Amino acid sequence: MTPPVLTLSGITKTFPGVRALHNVALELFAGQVTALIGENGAGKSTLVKVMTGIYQPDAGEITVAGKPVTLPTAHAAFEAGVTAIHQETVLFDELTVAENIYLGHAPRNRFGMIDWRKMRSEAKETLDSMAAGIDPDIKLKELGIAKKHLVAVARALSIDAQIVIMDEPTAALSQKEIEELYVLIELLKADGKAILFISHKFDEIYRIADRFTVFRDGEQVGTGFIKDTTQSQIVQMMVGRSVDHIFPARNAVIGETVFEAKGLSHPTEFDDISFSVRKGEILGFYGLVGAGRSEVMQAVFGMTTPSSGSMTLNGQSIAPKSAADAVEAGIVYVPEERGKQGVITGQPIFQNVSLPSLKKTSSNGFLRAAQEFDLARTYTERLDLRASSLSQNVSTLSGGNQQKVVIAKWLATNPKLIILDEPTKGIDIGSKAAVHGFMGELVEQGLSVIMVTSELPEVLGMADRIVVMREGRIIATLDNKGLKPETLVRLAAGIAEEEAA
Amino acid sequence: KSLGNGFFDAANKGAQEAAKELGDVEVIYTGPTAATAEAQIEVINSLIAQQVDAIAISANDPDALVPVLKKAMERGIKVISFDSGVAPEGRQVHLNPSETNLIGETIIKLAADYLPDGGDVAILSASSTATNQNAWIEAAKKALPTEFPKINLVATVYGDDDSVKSTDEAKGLIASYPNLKAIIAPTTVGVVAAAQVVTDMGLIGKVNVTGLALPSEFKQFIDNGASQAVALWNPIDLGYSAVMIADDLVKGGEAKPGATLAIGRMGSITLDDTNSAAMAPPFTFDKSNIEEFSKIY
Amino acid sequence: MNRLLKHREIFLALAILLVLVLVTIRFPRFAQPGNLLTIFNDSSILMMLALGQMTVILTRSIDLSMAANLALTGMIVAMTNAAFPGVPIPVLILGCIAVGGVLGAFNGVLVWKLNIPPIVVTLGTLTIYRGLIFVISRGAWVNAAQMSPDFVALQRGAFLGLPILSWFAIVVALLFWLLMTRTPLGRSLYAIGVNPTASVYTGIDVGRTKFLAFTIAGAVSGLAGYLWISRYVIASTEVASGYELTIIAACVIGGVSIAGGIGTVTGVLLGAIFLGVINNALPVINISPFWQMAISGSAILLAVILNARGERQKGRVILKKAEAA
Amino acid sequence: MTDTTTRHLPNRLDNPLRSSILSWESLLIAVAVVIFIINSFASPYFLNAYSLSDLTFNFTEKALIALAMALLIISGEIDLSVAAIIALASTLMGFALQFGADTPALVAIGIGTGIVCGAFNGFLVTGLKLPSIVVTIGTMSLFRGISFIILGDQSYKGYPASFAWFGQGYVYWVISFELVLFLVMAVLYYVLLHRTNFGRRVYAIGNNDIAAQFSGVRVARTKFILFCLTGVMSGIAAVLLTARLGSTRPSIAEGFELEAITMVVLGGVSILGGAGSILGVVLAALIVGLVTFGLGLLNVPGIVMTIFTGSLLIIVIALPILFRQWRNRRPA
Ligand SMILES: Nc1ncnc2c1ncn2[C@@H]1O[C@H](COP(=O)(O)OP(=O)(O)OP(=O)(O)O)[C@@H](O)[C@H]1O
Ligand SMILES: Nc1ncnc2c1ncn2[C@@H]1O[C@H](COP(=O)(O)OP(=O)(O)OP(=O)(O)O)[C@@H](O)[C@H]1O
Ligand SMILES: [Mg+2]
Ligand SMILES: [Mg+2]
Repeated sequence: MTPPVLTLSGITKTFPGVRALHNVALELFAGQVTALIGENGAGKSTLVKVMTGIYQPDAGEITVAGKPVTLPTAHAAFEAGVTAIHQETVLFDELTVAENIYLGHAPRNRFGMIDWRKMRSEAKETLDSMAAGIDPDIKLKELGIAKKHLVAVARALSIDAQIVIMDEPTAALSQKEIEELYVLIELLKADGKAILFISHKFDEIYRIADRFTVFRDGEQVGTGFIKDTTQSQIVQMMVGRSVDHIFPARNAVIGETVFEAKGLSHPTEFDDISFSVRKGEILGFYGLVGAGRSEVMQAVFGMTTPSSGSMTLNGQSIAPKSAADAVEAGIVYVPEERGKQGVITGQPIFQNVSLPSLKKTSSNGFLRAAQEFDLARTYTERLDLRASSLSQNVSTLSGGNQQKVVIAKWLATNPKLIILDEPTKGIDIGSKAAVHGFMGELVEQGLSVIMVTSELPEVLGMADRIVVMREGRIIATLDNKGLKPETLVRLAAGIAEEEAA
Repeated sequence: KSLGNGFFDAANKGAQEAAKELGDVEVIYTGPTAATAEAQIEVINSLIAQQVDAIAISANDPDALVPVLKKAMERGIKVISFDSGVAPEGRQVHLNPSETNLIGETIIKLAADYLPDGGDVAILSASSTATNQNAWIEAAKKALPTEFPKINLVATVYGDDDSVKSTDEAKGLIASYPNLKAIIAPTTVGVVAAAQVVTDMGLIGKVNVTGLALPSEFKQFIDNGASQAVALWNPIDLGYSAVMIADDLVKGGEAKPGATLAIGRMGSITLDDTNSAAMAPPFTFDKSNIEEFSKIY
Repeated sequence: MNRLLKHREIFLALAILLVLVLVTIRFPRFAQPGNLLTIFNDSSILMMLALGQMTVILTRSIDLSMAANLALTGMIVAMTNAAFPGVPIPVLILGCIAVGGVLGAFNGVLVWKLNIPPIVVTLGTLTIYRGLIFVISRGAWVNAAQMSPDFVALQRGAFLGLPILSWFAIVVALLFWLLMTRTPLGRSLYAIGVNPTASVYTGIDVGRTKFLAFTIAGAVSGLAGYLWISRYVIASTEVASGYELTIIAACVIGGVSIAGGIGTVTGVLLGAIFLGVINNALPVINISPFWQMAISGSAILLAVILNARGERQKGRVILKKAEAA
Repeated sequence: MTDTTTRHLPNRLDNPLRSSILSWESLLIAVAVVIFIINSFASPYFLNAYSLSDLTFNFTEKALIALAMALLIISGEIDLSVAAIIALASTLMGFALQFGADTPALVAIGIGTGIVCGAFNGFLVTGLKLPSIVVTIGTMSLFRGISFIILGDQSYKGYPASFAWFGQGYVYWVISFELVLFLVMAVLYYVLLHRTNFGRRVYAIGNNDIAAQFSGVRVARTKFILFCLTGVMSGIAAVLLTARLGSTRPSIAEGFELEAITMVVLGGVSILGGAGSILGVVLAALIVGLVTFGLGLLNVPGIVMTIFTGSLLIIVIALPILFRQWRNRRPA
């Protein structure tokens, strides 16, 4: 058979405190789709960045078409024939769609100047071939998230590369757009390109992939042909253990309603959101990425003001105008973007923990260090935080431990309702279990929890009731008893509706 | 006032000459680069700390320097101002380069001489806080109705001894007063800027620039006709006299109204009731003599 | 109206037009072509400098040292001219661009290789460059009499009825327009400002691009150094002192976002002309020139507020109906 | 997990003494001492109570502003309008003087103007969410511009002697009122920044204002207060400077803003926010004062001194970075 177009061997990459990749190998073949599979944080995206010259591996070798290459810059990767659709949209809001597609490899005229006309017509061609329906002349910021993703796809296609990498390209796309993407992938295959396809969705993988490689905790644990392997075999490789044991048993007593939202609306982000949470309950919010769950939660937390609707906490009507108001009322929020919104990375653990509770640890507005340390120690130890001292800088902690700092910070304020937005995103398996265990504990103590998650097992394993959101609206509120995963997926993706229509 | 200004470099020449003549005197020539009072105060503070015997200063602001100069006098330092003066309570003697009224008259006369039929003129001054300029302009205005009835003073603007600002102001004058016949700039920075503007706008022969100018800096504008004549006193003599007076005070001379102080080769001066004294009348430069003087200062 | 605000340039042009009309009502001579050309000529140096500054601001940086660079280069060229009147002016101009470029590159290296925040670097070099002027000139001014006639005359000559100084501005503006819209470097400047992380992903060397931006700003400052000195025919330590903020003001009024990534050549040119018009109009309509500062301050504030309205994140459009609307 | 008290987290591992010896402040102290020694050798006039007292006038007003500016910069904002606030405050004081305002009224007007200007800046930045650097470039022209409109080419003078005392008076022997006020303020700001909840929140905001907001800190309110504080300090500086000069011109205090910012940055405050100390700023003010006065004694023109301060600024910031780069390169 034909030799691989691209070979990786012995690739190792460590970040301060995290070993993202350890001695991994990967082969990609012309005209074939290889699926890269692994849990969150397994190292998939890191590998993509190594292959595209954004990260330099600590060790290992990359061979393209039999020749070893080094990829010191993104440009070098592009010259070597590697192109990628990255997981996070790496695009430019203020530039036009056409330019987003061609930045860095724009067509030039004979004076070496950028040929805008050619660029626009080529961009239009590419976009039309994808049936994207996007005008290449408008600024990117005018597009919604799904369309932006299509632009990212178009960008990758505009580079005439032998190797195309797609890191969760379908995460933000609707079913219709996904179908169109499949068609494109078939075309690329037929063109003889080697494709690396990363996805968490098994149906897609089985539909389009030829081969697979599985990563677990930064190591390569398996590889083979899709047609020879069953789904459960792959899951076994991914997780390394039986999935059922991850979630703690729930034995909280569910009491009366603590928080209720009625008809919350926002001009552009969500509409008519009503739900309630009871004492001791975990309310799951499920939906595809971009469904608007974070926005709803941030409205509850006072970060954005809804245009209409009302909220009550313990029977009293509240209208938080800022996060400070919400915290005072007893609502806290563990945000999705940990590094940006959750922890203050330049500061030590104890200062992060005490920040919202400074009133408690100080006297007349003056700091008292001993009290602060006591407070921080009490809550971080309860969460089994792994750190060397309370003065350690939060930036030096691993993701899971940073998450614990955020949770500790909020527990110290004695909240009534705690909202966790993607609490286990990017957290390793061990910490994940700890966070899940801890959530169980919180509800046992009588707190109410809202958990926003995009992971099916998590929401099925943890939630008492599940709210499903799609495109800024609540589609259904379900009791988590004997729920089938497919039901949730259908609701979230709007598939049932489309079939009916 | 500020370092780098050709006028004071020339004054320094005279000061050094006086120091050589006196033998036991050392002159420190210093100042800020920006013509601001704050900067000048810092310089004075360091001079006080060096326990100099006397300070001779051309002030950037007559009032703002008073407190610090008072402090200097309290510490036993003799303070005289020259050129641009300090308010009387901030110095012992003020040495006017020339008689105020005389200067005022001269600058108007320079314009009037070339305007036999009269016409509009405007003044471009240095900063609004410069005492000497203000006094000259006052004197000029006083002389107008009686001696130069045909001359019509339309505006007085300030260029802050900054070449850009002076340029802008000169342009503004020309734009606003189409019948302007002369610009009088009693400041060495302003007069150059105004002459350059007149040259650039092709108004040579239409608008005459005059005022107080250093011959070395101004020669080309006499040559090209942008200006018929300018005047100035001799900065070298001024620096020389300032040092002589300071020396006199240090050696026990007393500064009180009516007193007469000797100033070496310049003879002597008599203080008026504000302890000010004036030197020679300003000297006029025109095509006939500019060549010669531009080599001196 | 809203659409209008979106097009900052049109809005700014209208604002300029309004000022012109208002002034002309009171003073018809103001709008004569001759005077308008004068305003353009008077704004020329500011235009060039503001274009240089825009290059830097686009990359989320700022250059506070441009005016000091201008003054230092200006002093060097003035002294050279005074000492060697025989050196042809084009050589001097190229020399100015080179010297200015080197001074700018020094900023750039500190930002690129040592990662010192641009505002700190240029705050430091601003004082250093100014101090150096004094050191090389020993405080002495170079005045008109010491400069050669060619040196002073060049920019005053006319070509097709327009002073050469204006032609300098036009050529520089054209070059910048080409740079910004037609070259990969120009597009990289924008990309870095819009999204630095994504720029890395696209293969742009962020540090090197910033370095080039500073170098370009420096080269422009150098060119402006010659033009300034020969225009005001005096070189001193205080030349253009405080002018750095006027340059930034022209950019801001012209719609350049201080957060980077947004700004056009046309906008910046209009911003500089706006200040020039105000400058010229005040004395003409007999408003005391003392009003000028407050007016340009208000113009800056107004410009930022309007720009911010235009740039404000609309938030994500998640609802289908909202997206359609 | 209920009983995981197995691990005990210590408060800190490093030795506080050791880390304070290796700190930025000790570097600054060393620099200050070196300059002091050089000065006393270079000029025979330096070591003299009167000289040293005069020296303090060179920096106290700017340093007072630098104290508040430090907090503002730590919070991630900046105020370029401080010198213009001085001009406006001084102008309004002089204006009131024409109507016979007495010393307490003058001081109240000076400080009041500072508060109003600071609040205006604060409103534009926090209320309208505009970048502080552009806003304050704008208000810098606006405030000083108003002074020019009011005062034009005139100047105010004739401040009462009791007022002049603020800028010229001595509390005891050669210890000036300005110096005492600066030291008192330095202590107050030290306590405010390093010992109160407010100060802690300022650091949090400067490190990451989004996360701070997500942690329940009232970011906009805190920044607003900081702008007001900077305004107040500029108002106080206006009182001192006006009293010291005994007159007001609209061009008063030109260029103070960059000098105050230089002190702040030299004092180890990160221009990007989140780090810095009051001690550092005080030391930096002292260093700037020592350098300028020492060179002044040698009759070095002020403009040449700026080469020293400018280089000091870049070198002091670059050294730790170079050191880190060198250390990082070694093991690789
Ligand atoms: N720049 C970085 N600095 C520190 N740690 C990092 C960095 N980038 C990734 N990591 C860590 O490396 C590990 C692998 O991350 P990576 O993004 O490759 O996972 P992934 O398999 O793509 O997960 P997902 O399915 O969630 O996208 C994670 O533990 C992550 O926290
Ligand atoms: N219009 C958009 N432009 C750019 N990025 C977007 C847009 N919409 C969503 N995103 C990105 O997609 C991600 C999720 O969006 P959002 O928070 O709105 O959805 P969500 O339903 O709350 O999903 P999640 O549970 O993953 O947070 C975020 O990281 C956000 O940055
Ligand atoms: Mg990933
Ligand atoms: Mg979200």
